[in-house]
Amino acid sequence: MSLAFDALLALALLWSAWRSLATPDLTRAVVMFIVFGLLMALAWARLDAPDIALAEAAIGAGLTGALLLDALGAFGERRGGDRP
Amino acid sequence: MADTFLDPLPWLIILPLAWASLAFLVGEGRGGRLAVAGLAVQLALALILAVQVMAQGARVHAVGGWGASLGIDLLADGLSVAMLLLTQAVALPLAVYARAYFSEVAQTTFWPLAGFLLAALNALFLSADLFNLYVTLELLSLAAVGLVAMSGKPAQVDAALRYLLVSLTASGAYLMGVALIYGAYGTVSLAGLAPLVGADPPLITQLAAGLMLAGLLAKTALFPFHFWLPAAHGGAPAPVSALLSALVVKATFYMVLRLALGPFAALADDAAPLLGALGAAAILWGSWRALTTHHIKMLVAWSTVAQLGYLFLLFPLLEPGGAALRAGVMQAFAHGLAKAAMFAAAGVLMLSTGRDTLEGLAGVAGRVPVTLFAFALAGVTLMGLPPSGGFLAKWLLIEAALEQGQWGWVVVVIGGGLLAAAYVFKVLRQAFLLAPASAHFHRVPRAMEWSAFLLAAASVLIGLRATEGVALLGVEFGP
Amino acid sequence: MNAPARLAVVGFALALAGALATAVLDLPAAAVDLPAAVAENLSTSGVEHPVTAVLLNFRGYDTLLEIAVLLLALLGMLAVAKPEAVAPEPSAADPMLRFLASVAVPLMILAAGYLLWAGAHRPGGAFQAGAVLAAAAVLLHLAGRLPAWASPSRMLRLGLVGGFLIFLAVAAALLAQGALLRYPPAHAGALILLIEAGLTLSLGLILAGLFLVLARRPASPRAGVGEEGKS
Amino acid sequence: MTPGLLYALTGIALFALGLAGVILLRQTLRRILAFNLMGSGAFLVLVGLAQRGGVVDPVPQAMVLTGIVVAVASTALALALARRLAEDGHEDG
Repeated sequence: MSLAFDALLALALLWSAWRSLATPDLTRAVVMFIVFGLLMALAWARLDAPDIALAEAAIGAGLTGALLLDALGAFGERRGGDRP
Repeated sequence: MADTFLDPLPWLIILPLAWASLAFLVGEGRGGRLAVAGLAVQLALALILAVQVMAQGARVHAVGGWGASLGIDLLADGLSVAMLLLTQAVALPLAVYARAYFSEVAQTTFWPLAGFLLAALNALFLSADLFNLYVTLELLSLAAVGLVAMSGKPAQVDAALRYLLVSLTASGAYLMGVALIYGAYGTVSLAGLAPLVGADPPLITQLAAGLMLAGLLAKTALFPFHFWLPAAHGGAPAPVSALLSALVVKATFYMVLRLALGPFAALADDAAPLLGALGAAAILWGSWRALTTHHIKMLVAWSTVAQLGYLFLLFPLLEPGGAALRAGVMQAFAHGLAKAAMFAAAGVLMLSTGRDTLEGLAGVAGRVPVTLFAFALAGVTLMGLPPSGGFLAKWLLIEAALEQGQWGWVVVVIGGGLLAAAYVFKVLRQAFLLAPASAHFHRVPRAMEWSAFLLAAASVLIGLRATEGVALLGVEFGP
Repeated sequence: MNAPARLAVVGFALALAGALATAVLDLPAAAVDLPAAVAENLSTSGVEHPVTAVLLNFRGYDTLLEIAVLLLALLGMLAVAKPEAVAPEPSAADPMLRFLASVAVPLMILAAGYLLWAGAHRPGGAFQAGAVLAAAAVLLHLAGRLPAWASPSRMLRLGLVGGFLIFLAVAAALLAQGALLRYPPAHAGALILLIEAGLTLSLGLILAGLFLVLARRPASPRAGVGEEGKS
Repeated sequence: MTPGLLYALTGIALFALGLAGVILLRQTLRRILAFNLMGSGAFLVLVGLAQRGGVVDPVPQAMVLTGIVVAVASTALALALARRLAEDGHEDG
C-alpha cells in the first residue's frame, strides 16, 4: 500500500519534471518546477529525511522558485518558447 | 600541541579563505596587499610542507580527528605537494602583477574571488574524499565564473554563463558518480575505496567512473570539450586569464590522475588509449587554431587547449615508477608557469598598445623589451627547447613512449612542438621586425613587466632543478 | 542542433538511464557501514541529532567550504549586478502586504530561533533557520520595508561574512586539539551552537541576498507572458 | 522493492532527463531548470541507494543538504548572469 503511494509520487515527480522542460510556456514551466520541488520535499519525507524535506521546501522550492519567478519578469516577456 | 598548530598543511586552506573573506569585508577593490602577504606566507608553507614530505613521507591530516570513512582526510603526498607548490609559485607573482594591473583597470571584486579560487585549489589538491572533492570543485567553478564575468562586458558575461552551464553539468555528472560509489561501497574516502574496488570492478563502478571522468574532462577542456575555453580565458582580464589557464584547468586534470592512480586504477588501462587520442587531437587542433587567430590572447588561449593535450598523453604510457608520471607533472609545472607569464605579457602588450590584435604589436619590442623577452622565454618552454621545463617534460614523454615501443606519440609530441614554434614566432616577428604601427603608446607599471619576466624565467629554469622535483614525486603514494 | 544529433542525445540519455538502472538493481549491500559508525560516535559529537552531527562535526569541513560557495555566488552576483537595474528604495506596497509582513516577520524570527535550537536534538538547524530568516527578509522587501542591495554597506558585509569567519576561526583554533575542527567532546555542543548561531544569521543574509541583489523594480508590467511559446 | 530503491531509480530517470535537457534546450532558463533536475536526480540516488536496505543513513542526508545549498547558489549566479545579458539586450532568455 505505502509502496503504491511511493510509486505514484515517483510518477508525479517524473511528470512534473518533464512538463517543466517540455511545456512551451516559460511561466508554466517555472510553476511546474516549483511543483516538482514540493513533490521532492514529500519524497524526502517518505525517505525518512525530514531535514532535507524542510530544506528542499524552503530552499529548493521556495527560494529557487522565487528567483525563477523574479527572473521571468526580467527576460520572460521578450521571447517565445523553446522546443522540448 | 604547538606542533599540530603550526602544521603547514591545514593553513594552506585556512589562510586563503581568511584573506579572501577579509578582502570582501574591506571592500572597494582593496585587499591586494593582504593577498600578496598571504600568498608569500602560503608559498613558504608549501615549501616547508614539501621539505617535510620529502623527509618523512606522505602524511594524512584527519579533519575533526575522526579519520576516514566517518570523517574527511586530507592527504599530502608527492603529487599533491607538487601541485600546491605550483599553485603558490604561480599565484604570488600574479598577485603582484594584478595589483599593478587593477590600478590601471578599475576592478572591485578581484581579490575576494581570487582568494576563494586559490583556497579551492589548495583544498582540492589536499582532499582525499570524493564528496569533499565535489565541494571544492564547485567552489573552484563559481570563483572562476565570477572572475570571468566580473568586468560586466556582455561578451565576458556571455562566456561566463556558457562556462557556468558546462561546469554545472559536469559537476552534476561527477556528483552522480559519487552517489553511485557511495551506494555501492558505503564510503567516499579514496583510501577506503581503493581496496574495495579491487581488480575487476562491477558495472556500477564502471558507470560511476565513466560519469566522473566525463565531468572532469569537460571541466579540464580536453578536446572535444574545449569549446568553452577560448572565449572564457581569452576575453578575461589578463591576471584572470593567467590564473585560469595556468591553474584551474590543471585542477581537474589532477583529479583524473589522482583517481586513475587511486581507486579506479583497475579501469585506468581501459580509458588510457582514448585519453591519449583525445590529447593528441587537442595538441594538433589547438595549435592549428592558435596559428590561425589574429588576437593575442586568443592565440594564448588556444595554445592552452593544445598544451593540455600533452598532459593526457601520459595516460597510455603510465606505469609504476615510469617516466610518464614525471613527464605529466613537469608539463603541468612548465605550462603553468609559462602560460601565466604569457598571459601576463599579453596583458602588458594590450595595455601598452591599446589593441588586442597581432597587427597592433608591430614594432613593440623597442618599447617593452622586458615583456617581449618574457613572452619569448615562455615560448621557449611551450616549444620544448632545452633547457626549459617544457623540454624536460617532452623528453620524458618521448623516453616513456620509446621504452614501450609506442612510436605514434613521439610524432605527436614533436609535431606539437613545431606548431608551437610557428605560433610563438608569429608573435615575435610582428613585435621585433616590423615598423611601429602606432604612435600611441601607454606606459605600464614596471611591476607588471617584471612579474611576467619572473614567471617566464622560472618556467625555463625549473628544467635545471628537476632532480628535486623527481625526488618529491618519488614520495610514495598514500600514507 | 539537427534532428539526427538530437535523436543521438536522447538515445544516449536513455541508454545511460537503462545501464544505471541495471547496475543499481542487482547491487549487494555496501561493504562499509557508516550509519553504525555515526551512531557509535554520536555521544561524543556534541549533538544528539545524527544529521546535525554529520553536518557540523564528522563532515563539518564540507559545510565550511559550502558556506564559502554561497558567499562566492553572492560575490559573483554583486560583480555583475547593474546598479541602475536595482530598485534603490523600497516601493510602496499595498497595506494588506505591509500588515501581513509586520505580523509574520516576528513570528518567522521566532521560528528561526526555534529551528536553530531544535537542530541539536531533532530535524532543523542552521540551514533551515537561515532559510526562514531569508524568507522573512524577502517578505519585508515585498512589503516595501527593505530595499534591494546594489552595493552592501560595511555592516551588511560583516553580517554576510561573519558566520563564515566564526566557523573558520573555530576550525583553526581547534588545530591546537590536534586537527582542523577537532572539537573537544566536553565543549563540542557549545562550539557547535556558537557556529550554528553565526551561520543562521549569515545564511539568512546570504540567501536573502541571492534574491535581493537580483530584485528589480516591481513596476514592469508582465505583458505577453501568456502568449509565449509559439515557436 | 524498497522505497529507497524506487526513489533511486526515479533519480536515475530525472538525471537522464535533466542531462538531455541541458544539451538539447537552448533557452538559458530551461537549461537552468534542467541542471537542477540533474542535481535532484543525483541527490535521490545518493540517499535512495544508501537507504535501499531500509536503514536511515544520516551521512548522505547531510551531503544532500550541502548539495541543495550549492545548487541554489549556482542557480542564483546563473540567473544573475542571464539577467545581466538580458538587461544589456544580448540574451534570448
